Amino acid sequence: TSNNPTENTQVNTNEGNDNAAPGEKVVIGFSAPAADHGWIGAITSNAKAQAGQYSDVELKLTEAGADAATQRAAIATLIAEKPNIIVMLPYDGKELNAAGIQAMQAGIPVVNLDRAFPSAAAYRLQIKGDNYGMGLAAGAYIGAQLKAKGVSSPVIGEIAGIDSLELTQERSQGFTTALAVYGFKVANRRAADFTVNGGQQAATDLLQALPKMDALWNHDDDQGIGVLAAIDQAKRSEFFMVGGAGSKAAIDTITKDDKVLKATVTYSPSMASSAISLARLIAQGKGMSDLVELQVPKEIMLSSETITKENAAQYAKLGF
Amino acid sequence: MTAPEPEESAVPQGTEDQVVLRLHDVVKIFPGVRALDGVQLEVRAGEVHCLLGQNGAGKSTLIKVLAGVHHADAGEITWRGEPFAPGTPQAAMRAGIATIYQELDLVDDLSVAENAFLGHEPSLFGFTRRRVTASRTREILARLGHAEISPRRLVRSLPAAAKQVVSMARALSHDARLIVMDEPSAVLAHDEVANLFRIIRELTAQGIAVIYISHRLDEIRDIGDRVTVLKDGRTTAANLPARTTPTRELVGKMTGRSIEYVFPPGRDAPPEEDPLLVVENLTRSGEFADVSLTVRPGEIVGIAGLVGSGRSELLETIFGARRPDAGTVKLAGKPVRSVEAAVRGGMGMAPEERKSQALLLDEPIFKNMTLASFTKFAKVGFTDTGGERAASERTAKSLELRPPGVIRPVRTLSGGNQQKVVVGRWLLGGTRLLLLDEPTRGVDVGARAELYQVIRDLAERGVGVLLVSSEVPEVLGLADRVLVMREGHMIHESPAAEIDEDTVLNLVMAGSLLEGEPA
Amino acid sequence: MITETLPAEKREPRRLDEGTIRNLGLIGVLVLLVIIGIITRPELYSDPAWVRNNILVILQQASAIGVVTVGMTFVIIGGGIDLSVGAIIALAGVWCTTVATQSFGAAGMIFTALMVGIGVGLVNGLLIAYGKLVPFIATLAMLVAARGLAAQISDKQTQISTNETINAIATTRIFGIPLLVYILAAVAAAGWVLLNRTTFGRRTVAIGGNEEAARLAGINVKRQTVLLYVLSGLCCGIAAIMLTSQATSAQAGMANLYELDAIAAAIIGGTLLSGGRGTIVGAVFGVLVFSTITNLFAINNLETEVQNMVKGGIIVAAVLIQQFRYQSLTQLFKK
Amino acid sequence: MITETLPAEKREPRRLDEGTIRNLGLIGVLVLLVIIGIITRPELYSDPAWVRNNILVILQQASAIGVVTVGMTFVIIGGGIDLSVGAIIALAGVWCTTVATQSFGAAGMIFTALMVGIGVGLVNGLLIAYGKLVPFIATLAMLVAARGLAAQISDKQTQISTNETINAIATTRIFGIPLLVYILAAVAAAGWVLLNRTTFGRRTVAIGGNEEAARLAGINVKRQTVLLYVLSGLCCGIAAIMLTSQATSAQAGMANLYELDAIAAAIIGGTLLSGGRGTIVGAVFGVLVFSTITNLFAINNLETEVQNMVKGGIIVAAVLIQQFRYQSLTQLFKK
Ligand SMILES: Nc1ncnc2c1ncn2[C@@H]1O[C@H](COP(=O)(O)OP(=O)(O)OP(=O)(O)O)[C@@H](O)[C@H]1O
Ligand SMILES: Nc1ncnc2c1ncn2[C@@H]1O[C@H](COP(=O)(O)OP(=O)(O)OP(=O)(O)O)[C@@H](O)[C@H]1O
Ligand SMILES: [Mg+2]
Ligand SMILES: [Mg+2]
Repeated sequence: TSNNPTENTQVNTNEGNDNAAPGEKVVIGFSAPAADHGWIGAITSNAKAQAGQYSDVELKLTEAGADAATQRAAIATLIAEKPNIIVMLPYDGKELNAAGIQAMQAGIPVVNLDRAFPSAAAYRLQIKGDNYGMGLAAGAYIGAQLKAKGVSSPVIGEIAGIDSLELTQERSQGFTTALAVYGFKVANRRAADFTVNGGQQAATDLLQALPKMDALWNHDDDQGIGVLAAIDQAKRSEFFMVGGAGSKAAIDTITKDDKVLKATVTYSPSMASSAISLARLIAQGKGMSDLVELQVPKEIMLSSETITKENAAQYAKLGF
Repeated sequence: MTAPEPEESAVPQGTEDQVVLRLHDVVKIFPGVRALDGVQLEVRAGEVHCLLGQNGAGKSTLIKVLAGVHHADAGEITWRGEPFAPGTPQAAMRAGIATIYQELDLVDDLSVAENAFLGHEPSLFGFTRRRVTASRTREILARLGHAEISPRRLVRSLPAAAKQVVSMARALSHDARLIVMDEPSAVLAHDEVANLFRIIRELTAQGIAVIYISHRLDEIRDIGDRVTVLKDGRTTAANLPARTTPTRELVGKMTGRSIEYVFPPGRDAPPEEDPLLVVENLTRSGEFADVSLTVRPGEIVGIAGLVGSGRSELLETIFGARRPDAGTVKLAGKPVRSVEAAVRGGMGMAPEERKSQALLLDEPIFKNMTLASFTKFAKVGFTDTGGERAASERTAKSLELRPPGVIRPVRTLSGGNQQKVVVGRWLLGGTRLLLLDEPTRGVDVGARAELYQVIRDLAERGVGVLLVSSEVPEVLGLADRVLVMREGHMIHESPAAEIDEDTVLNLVMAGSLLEGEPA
Repeated sequence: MITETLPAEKREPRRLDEGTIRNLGLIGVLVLLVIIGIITRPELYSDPAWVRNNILVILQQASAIGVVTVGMTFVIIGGGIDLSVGAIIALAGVWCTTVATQSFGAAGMIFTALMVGIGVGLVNGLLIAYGKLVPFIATLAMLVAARGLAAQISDKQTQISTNETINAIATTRIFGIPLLVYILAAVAAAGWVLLNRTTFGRRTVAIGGNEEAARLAGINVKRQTVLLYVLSGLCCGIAAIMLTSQATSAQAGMANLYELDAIAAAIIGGTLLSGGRGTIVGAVFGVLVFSTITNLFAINNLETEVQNMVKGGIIVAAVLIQQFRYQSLTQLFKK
Repeated sequence: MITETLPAEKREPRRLDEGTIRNLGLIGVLVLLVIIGIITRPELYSDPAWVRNNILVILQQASAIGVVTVGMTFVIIGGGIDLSVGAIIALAGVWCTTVATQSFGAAGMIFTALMVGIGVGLVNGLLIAYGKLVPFIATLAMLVAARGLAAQISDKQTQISTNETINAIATTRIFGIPLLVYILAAVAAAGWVLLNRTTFGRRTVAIGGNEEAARLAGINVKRQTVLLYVLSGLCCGIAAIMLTSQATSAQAGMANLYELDAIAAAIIGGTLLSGGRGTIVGAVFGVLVFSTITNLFAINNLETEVQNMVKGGIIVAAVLIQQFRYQSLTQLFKK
């Protein structure tokens, strides 16, 4: 997150990559939910920036509006325009499954971004973040730190994103599972709404409910700005906090090490850049040059990495 | 029909220095209606100028043009020697014209004082000066003879009569040279009217002109100096002397015909039959107590009483719209506990406030007329609008609804014609017992005579009628039996033939029969 | 005299009532939107097959929200408001796609969705009519509670519908027209008849126009109020099936903010928010305007933020166009 | 005569007006919520420092939405509704945290936020008063457009406020009480004075209670309407600063659904949705009830879906309690 949009994108500049040579012209249809949130905003800007790197790619943005139904409409319109390939970050994988199938049946390959379609017939390539893995990573980090400190029955807080989203559920499940390994559990969990204000409000409530706390995981660095503000406002510092997604602001804070935020687990919007690159290859029938296979594989899952003060410099360029 | 012949008196003839307001050929057109179609009017300083006309003649429209609410489409208005065309109500008020409108124009959730000074509040840098406002309101109220109304009280909690006083207080709060009163007496009781007249006389003594609109000819004779008569938006007679012009002439100018009688001639007592409505010991605490009465088929029972004596509440309770604390209501032997049961049993009620209690103003006339009976026209839930219209048209014709036709929205009808629609609703429904609460309020002389005839005809056909009216002559002239209510108690009952107006008035006010009268 | 000043009704030029004029205005807005589409994307509009398909897409998108709007229109005409429609859809959708319900097959699922809709509507109606709660508050509370219950039932997971019959509703076409469009047409037609030709409709207008007058005319206002919310709930149940079929799944967050869309469409279609007046045809046109706007944005690849800015402007323009037509037409009739 | 039927006020037992009774009801609801808190988490409530802090937290959480609700209460009393409050906050928040604006320092940021609020409110008011748009539609269009513009300006990113003065607003305490709480108190007090002691307030009641009467009394209804929306916009501007300071950042999605919360709080506080009646004190109590509920859920670690179900129930219960108290009290006074 930054106030200057130009710093905000992660692109592969393709230096020294054979696949980068211009090929036949590719029209990529792109659809992602309306962005009022940094991460989704970064997804769209990354896609645009990556497409800008190729002289042979034309990106057709059809933003999906406020809900799954609107996105279905947008996809229907997009299909009618017959792009070579569609990259879609669905509102909800299950709800948009039918739309994926419809596109595939119309002969347009679909690259599913982030939120999986249940049916394999609905996509050609799936690039997923690992929500469950994110929870696992956060839980493992917190567990290890607390164990190292010798805290026996720690008070652990959790601030989730929008609770009705499945990805939120997956993150929380991963978190609980990883903590269970250490015999720890979550003392209080508040759901926010992926906005800074939501994060601030939820954190204020959580801090009030837990007068003493040892560790806190916040699912999303964007709402984390609000969470950190709430912690400052409550003048609390007896615990440490782990973030989620890996925003630029979060990485900066971790590097400076002047706040309770000590680590964040990644869920990078750079996947949109990768999706555009791979969509182009699929449309042109090319494979990934490091793989032996002639075509792009069917599924790619990003790993969720843990950024701490020690490795922050390395990840700085991936911050959004 | 031909246009009315120009009368010599239609030519304004006041001496110039006396005349403060002059209207010449004023025209106001609403979509589909020429509400004003060449009005002449001339008002002198210090006089009470009465406007007479049937419902829908254009009286209210005329005063709204004066008040800056409507803008005349043609014609000239001269106010104190200058051409006058107020663009807004505020402009008219600044020019010294204050208006008491026909419909109550108060804000329920403001206090009496705030209502009186609404729009020109005494204030300092935008802050209301509450003490000043209250004391000035108190002065005006005292002048109006109603010092008991607290300026701080919310208007919502006042009875209708007190609201009318507040409307008057608002008019007096302006430094007005002309006060226009549109049927101010319609919601006032007998003694209140006398009070109103006292105030009007005070005003005119100070040289303030008053335009006074009323359907009650006796009032006009009492207070008025000169009369201008409107018919269908035109002046048919101007500047008639209020006291001496014969009633026949006034009515003739208004209606274009002569009305031979006001009340239908007396009739024989209805046959003794088992009562249709039996009310026993009905009580609602704070409103009325221990009321028992009966109404037989074909009988008209009138209830006299002052405003605030609890008659409306009694009617609404009989109708099932309010739950009694004690007592029973039986219609043809069956208890009535809800409005639906009452309507199903053949009871109908024309409530006191037709606009808020009876009408769907934006719906066509016929849908208003069949509001209580459309289910009867319907077949398996599907409405029969054709049948409803035909039936409504017949009823409208029998009530002489003006303008004719049942498709226009009720909102565009004048007050008296709206009342006919409400009565018509129950004529359509095969009603056996009709409860009428102030049925002729705001209804013109001609229509009033028609309504009386309609009520009588209903009774002749065997319908029982329970009539509440603040006009004693109406009760006496129409009813077979008269009940008198005072402060929630039924204090007297006698056949109409055996009681006269003075006796009723005395009962109503003092609660006792005149000395020397047999009980 | 009267005959002179007032032309008798038969001789009066057949006057268009305000409702009709508003609808004409909305058709004008629709035409305008299509013209903008043609100007901005002539190459698409030059393909008749695409145009035909595009119309069907617009109609299909309007179908579920259209059904909800019909119910909402009744509630608003009756003097109420229903903020819980989106939540009812979510609850009905989630309930009818639980593993247990799906085991009863398509009929069981449809029955469940409709029953949930009717049931929640009934609770709304009872709270408002007998509990004397303001409709805004009662249905807002229901919004919150029903979404919560939907999340509870679905365990916050998206529930996939494996029922082929249900899923086929969205894909079936009859004479080339999607079944969903027929459903909207049927609901709208039924709504029109109900409002304009039945005692139920008359009572609705009566209680919304003047509740006290309706009560004193012997209409059971409370029962009618309850029925209106039940009707709205029923429409939500139908819409839940339609949306579930379109998404082949249901979820606690589905039909988000449908309440605002439905109310907006009803009002744009000429329904008075204060009750007593409104038309079904207008409401359906209102929905069509909204889905045509969305379609226009999609074919022009507008970014969401630009979309939103333009959409706000179009809504304002649409209402102004209606008003303009109305005034100019009444001007005409004055002469 | 009126004297006889109207008991003179002096002799009347000092009657509590409906507003006061409602407020008593809301205090009852608040007490009830606290009692539930004490019962469920006695160990927390046994620590006086925690209790004191908890009260401040509840007040602080209520502060921004409370300010918005004061403006909303005026609009509703005046017969309107403002659905765009959340969007105005987002636009004002985003605008005042752009790099360019931040370069003017805290004063520049506050000025910008207030000006954006006033400006958008002005557009709302003009559309409604002079464009004759229904308030629901006009402000809904503004909601959509302003959020779109906010997304455009912020490029959909969260904008961090680097201004220490602004950020300090949320952390400053005076005599141990957060500055934010003082701001709410000041706005509420100013609102109370404005509503009850100025011509502006009295005219607001007049145009909402009986627009025709207000017009006939010479009040400039259109100008008053415009001013009401400007006032609401101004409150949103203030709230934008408060929220930006609390979150040390602003983003296009901030203050999501504040419109519903503010309207609900106003109505629960006794404001008539149809206009003409309402109290500032009640509205603030309404906000406090909502933030106390949230607090109660947090200290009991309720899951979101259970929270929502319970919240719906509590809203209904709160309104029923008010009604119960009102009826029983009037019963009492009847005797
Ligand atoms: N706003 C309006 N729109 C259309 N027609 C109107 C409107 N106001 C009044 N009219 C019509 O203008 C004519 C005059 O009405 P007005 O109210 O002035 O009558 P009135 O003399 O005051 O009658 P009443 O004694 O019943 O009060 C009537 O035919 C009425 O239907
Ligand atoms: N809004 C009100 N608030 C308090 N008391 C009221 C209110 N309206 C009426 N009352 C009281 O109720 C009683 C009956 O009043 P109401 O004016 O309805 O009697 P009424 O006999 O029907 O008069 P009317 O001649 O107007 O028909 C009186 O004691 C009056 O003071
Ligand atoms: Mg009149
Ligand atoms: Mg009465």
